Amino acid sequence: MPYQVKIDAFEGPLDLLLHLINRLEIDIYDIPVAQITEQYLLYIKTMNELKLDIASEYLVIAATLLEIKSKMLLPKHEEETNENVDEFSYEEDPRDELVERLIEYRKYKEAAHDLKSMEEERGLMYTKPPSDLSDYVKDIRPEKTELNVSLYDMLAAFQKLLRRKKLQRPMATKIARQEISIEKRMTEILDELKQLKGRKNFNELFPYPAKDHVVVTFLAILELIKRKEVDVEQQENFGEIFVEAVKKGAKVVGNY
Amino acid sequence: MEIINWSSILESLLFAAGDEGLSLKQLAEVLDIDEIKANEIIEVLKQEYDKDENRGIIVVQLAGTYQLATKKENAPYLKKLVDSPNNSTLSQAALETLAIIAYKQPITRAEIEEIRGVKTERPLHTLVSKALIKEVGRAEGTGRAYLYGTTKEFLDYFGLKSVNELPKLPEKVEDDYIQEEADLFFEKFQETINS
Amino acid sequence: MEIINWSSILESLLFAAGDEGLSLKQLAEVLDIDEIKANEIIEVLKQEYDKDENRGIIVVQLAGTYQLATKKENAPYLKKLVDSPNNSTLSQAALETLAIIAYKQPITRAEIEEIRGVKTERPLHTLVSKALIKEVGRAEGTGRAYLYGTTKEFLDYFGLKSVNELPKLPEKVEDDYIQEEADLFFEKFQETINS
Repeated sequence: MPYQVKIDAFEGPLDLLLHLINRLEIDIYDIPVAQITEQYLLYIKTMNELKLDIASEYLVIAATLLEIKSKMLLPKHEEETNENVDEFSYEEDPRDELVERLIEYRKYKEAAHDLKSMEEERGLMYTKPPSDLSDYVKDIRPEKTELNVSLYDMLAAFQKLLRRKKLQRPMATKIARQEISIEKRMTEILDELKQLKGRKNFNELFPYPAKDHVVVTFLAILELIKRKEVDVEQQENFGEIFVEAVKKGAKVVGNY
Repeated sequence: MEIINWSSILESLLFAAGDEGLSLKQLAEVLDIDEIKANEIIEVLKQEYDKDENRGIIVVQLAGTYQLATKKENAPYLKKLVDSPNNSTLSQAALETLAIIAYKQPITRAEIEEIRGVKTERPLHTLVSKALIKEVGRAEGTGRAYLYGTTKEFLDYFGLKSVNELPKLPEKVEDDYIQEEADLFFEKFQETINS
Repeated sequence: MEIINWSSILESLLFAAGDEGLSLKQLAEVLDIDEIKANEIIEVLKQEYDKDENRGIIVVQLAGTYQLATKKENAPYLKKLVDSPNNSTLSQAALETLAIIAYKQPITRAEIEEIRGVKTERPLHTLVSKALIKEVGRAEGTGRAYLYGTTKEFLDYFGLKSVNELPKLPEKVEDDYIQEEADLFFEKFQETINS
């Protein structure tokens, strides 16, 4: 399955715009459209180059920006030509609608921020499951009464259960997670390959199934390829991939 | 005459009820007293807990019920009891969506997407399945889209008594509201394309 | 110097552990002390409970674990609590059980108890008597335990055409996995382009 990297840094085009506005320290009520548009398009282009999925909404806003930009560039003849047209041709700023949307969106982004801290605070309190009180029950079969619960009550009960369950598990195994750096992994791989004095099956370079280890290993290999420290060969499509340390004496140092 | 020790009884009841909690009404019924008296008893227990620092539990009011919960200060120890520290918190997308619903309920998906500027199907699914929101009806007009609102679980999850307790929606947000992570992210992008 | 309030911490831990309780070993580990010291702390908490008649809970030692339990004297009130449940709603235990059955049917009682971590006989009774679930067969293997599933009444009651219409659970594991992986990948990616 191809890697689909989703960009989490922005929650959509409005979020990105807000970010640009903050970054450029621009007044939200007086956005320099040309500048913002340029930055925005640059961002999209970068996403494109990194072959990241660009949601269509980003393109919609890009088009909107371009439209606003062109409107603002247009000379305002009307004012001169029909001077007798009164108030309502008091030019509407083409940016108004966008600014309104940005401000509205920003409110909720801030509110989401508040929710996040409330979530954290609440997470510091632990509750307990209801006690088993069956010993106290007289054995009367509950009769079939009208119930007063909804599907959501059921879901909510289930969620509580899921949250709670975490605490119940015995704390038998607690493996300290080790951070492995790409650099370190590169050295490891290179040493391994050099000792071998031959080529190694690509798959064998992934001894641990832990996903961070896999990712780091993969990136380490890419980096080694980039630095021309290892050779990679594959005989045919979908064939086995072999990795080998480059034999040349001088190590290619330096970036890129 | 026998003296009834309300604090002790209340503590027993709240303990047994666990995270199901007990409403004032239920408490009054079980204790066979009126709600005003029940409320007094709860206040007394709260105070006892507060003034005795050897207690590790507190009384909280969540989603219309009273429950016992552990003191926040002791969270580090409780965390150690949990095998994986991954308490799956909500994603940014889910939080934004939830914020919009919380403040504008009842609201349709289209209206939420209008505000966020992006598709919001996935966060909505997550929120429904986590029982934080629910369908509360159908919008008028063509399509009769579902309307979403928050649930009791939402209140519990965020430690609220009721939706009225939500912080006021910021009318004016500080302009220098900085998103540091995003900033960092952007730098990287620029470096990449410039390199 | 910071003073560690052992009683408070211990109470928090025992409280959150609920009916599962905690062994001396677990407690010592979490508190990062030896078992002798852990034992002392437990004794102190016990004494505090004993001398304060406003407490409604006690420390009990059961099957090798320490747990909190309600005071015996308050049993009559717990009985009232059990008897009084507004008969129109299901207890949380019943709802949890129902959710597990709805999403994992057919399922045996042992499997449900495995998920819930507590005995589930009573909730099952309640649900059967309310016709929300029924026995739908027998499991393979020794014991041939009963398998439970939801009924037509269950669907009617919740307004569903079929169980497929149940809200999707967050494909938690999978989703988190993909998300985490993506995050991780991206993080490393940034490091790389930055180096």
